[in-house]
Amino acid sequence: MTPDRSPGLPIGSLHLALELEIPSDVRYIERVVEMVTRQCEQLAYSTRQMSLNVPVALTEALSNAILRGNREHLTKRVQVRCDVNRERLVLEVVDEGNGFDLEECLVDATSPENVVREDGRGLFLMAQLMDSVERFANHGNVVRLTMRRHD
Amino acid sequence: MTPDRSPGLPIGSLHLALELEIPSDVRYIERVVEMVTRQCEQLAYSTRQMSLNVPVALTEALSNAILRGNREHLTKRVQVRCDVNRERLVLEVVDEGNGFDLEECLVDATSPENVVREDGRGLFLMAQLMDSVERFANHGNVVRLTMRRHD
Amino acid sequence: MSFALRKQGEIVVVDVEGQLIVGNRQELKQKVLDELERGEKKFLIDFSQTGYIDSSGLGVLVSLSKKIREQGGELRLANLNDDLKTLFELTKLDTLFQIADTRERALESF
Amino acid sequence: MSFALRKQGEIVVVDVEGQLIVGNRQELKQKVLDELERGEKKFLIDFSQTGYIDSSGLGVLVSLSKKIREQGGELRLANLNDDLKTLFELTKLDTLFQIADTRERALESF
Ligand SMILES: Nc1ncnc2c1ncn2[C@@H]1O[C@H](COP(=O)(O)OP(=O)(O)O)[C@@H](O)[C@H]1O
Ligand SMILES: Nc1ncnc2c1ncn2[C@@H]1O[C@H](COP(=O)(O)OP(=O)(O)O)[C@@H](O)[C@H]1O
Repeated sequence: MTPDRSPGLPIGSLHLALELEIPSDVRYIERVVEMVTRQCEQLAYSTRQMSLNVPVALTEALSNAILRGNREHLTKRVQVRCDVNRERLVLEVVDEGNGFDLEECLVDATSPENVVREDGRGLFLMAQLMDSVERFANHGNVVRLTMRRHD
Repeated sequence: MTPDRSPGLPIGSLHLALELEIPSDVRYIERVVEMVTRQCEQLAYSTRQMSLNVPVALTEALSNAILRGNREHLTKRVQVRCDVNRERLVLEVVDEGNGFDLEECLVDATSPENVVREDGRGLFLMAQLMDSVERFANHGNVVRLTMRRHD
Repeated sequence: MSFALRKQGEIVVVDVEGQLIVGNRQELKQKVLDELERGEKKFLIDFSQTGYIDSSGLGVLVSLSKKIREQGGELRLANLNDDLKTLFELTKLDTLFQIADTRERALESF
Repeated sequence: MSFALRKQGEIVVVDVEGQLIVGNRQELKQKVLDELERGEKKFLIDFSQTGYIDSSGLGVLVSLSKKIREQGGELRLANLNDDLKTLFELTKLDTLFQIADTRERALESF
């Protein structure tokens, strides 16, 4: 396959979107992460973003939705939306719970009292690994993660 | 990876969308086809649909858009949209040309006088390989191909 | 995608690797026509390594078959997988070409 | 993803293959606690074959390190790739754990 015969796609204009609904079972998380990173690979996001930022932040959002939002009620569903272009990735995770106060729940996991705790690092990691974390209600409790593409 | 630990995704609810713009150059076709079939693979469409129906019909639509619609003017672009779920795949190929009369241009390529011709099989193949072929104007000349999923 | 030509006895065997589509069909056409001009008469195109073929790829095969016949030559096709067979059937091109299941059968059929 | 445990001298070496996340961290925890109960004291967790770790995976490591220390034992981590190093740095867990670059160094450090 010589390069002049099949040039790389002009992915500057590429836009991918994904929607998926899963039962409230943490065993689905890994597969969802695989599918989302596969989408981002098409847009040549950096290896670091594909192997650290996206998997970890998305895993946190999904496990909070399943465990905190839906409390593992198997009849409750978690919706996942991914919208990615060459500039940025937007992930939305929607659960059927009552929501939460993001400001309040987001703690500094590196403080001396928190660093020895077993839990409480989920929102902190999302905030560290993404460019923005938002929470709002819209047909459910939505956590929106946005990440700009790094070269 | 034991199945009970990471169950397959419930792709019944999966919905993927793709948008892309390419210059009017036939060398991009193969890569576009690869990207679109990769999307459909996520939804476990049949091998036959992934290796025959989609690649051939999409290649026809793209080459018509590039050669007939845009007449290979490199400043003119071809837009590709793919929208796929577990039930059906919808492909839209948009060129900047003046459009054409689908009824008129679609000929029976198997008639004795046509079977020996070198050209004129593009629309015929699209019609044979897809469940529907539509043409309409909407910010350009749109050819829309729809294919239902076969098991 | 690429086209590998080699002589087997007095037969020119062409392997189509990858797709045969609008973007590369001209290359296949030119390679075969060059051999025809050089005086070759027997051609076998083997599709065992081919992905998909579009209408312009089919068109090139029709065109080559005519040109080869005009020079008193012969063209055989071999190793169409199920998808490609379907494509030839849909277009009734299976009635136009001599198609063998295997390369060996095709070589013997000249 | 799976956890392979084996004894190397008097050290229990655990290989974390794949992800260490909410869906499987309990399995790692149980396997290590079983060994601890059996009287093992020295533990090395090797991440050379690990993908990503989430906050609950990190939580299990914190929990295990406490439990091992309570029994007078020691825990070492080894072979964090760059992504995992970053994860430990972001959470300052690199200050909580004894982390070696290689399995050999970790084994020597007990
Ligand atoms: N989707 C959610 N629904 C309800 N509460 C949530 C959700 N996500 C996070 N929270 C709240 O925020 C807190 C902190 O979350 P996090 O930082 O992920 O740590 P952890 O889940 O380990 O407690 C949770 O304990 C919970 O109270
Ligand atoms: N995107 C398009 N824009 C303008 N005309 C088109 C387009 N697609 C198809 N056509 C018209 O339909 C005709 C038949 O197309 P097709 O069946 O693909 O065969 P071929 O392209 O080999 O002529 C073309 O010759 C052209 O006149």
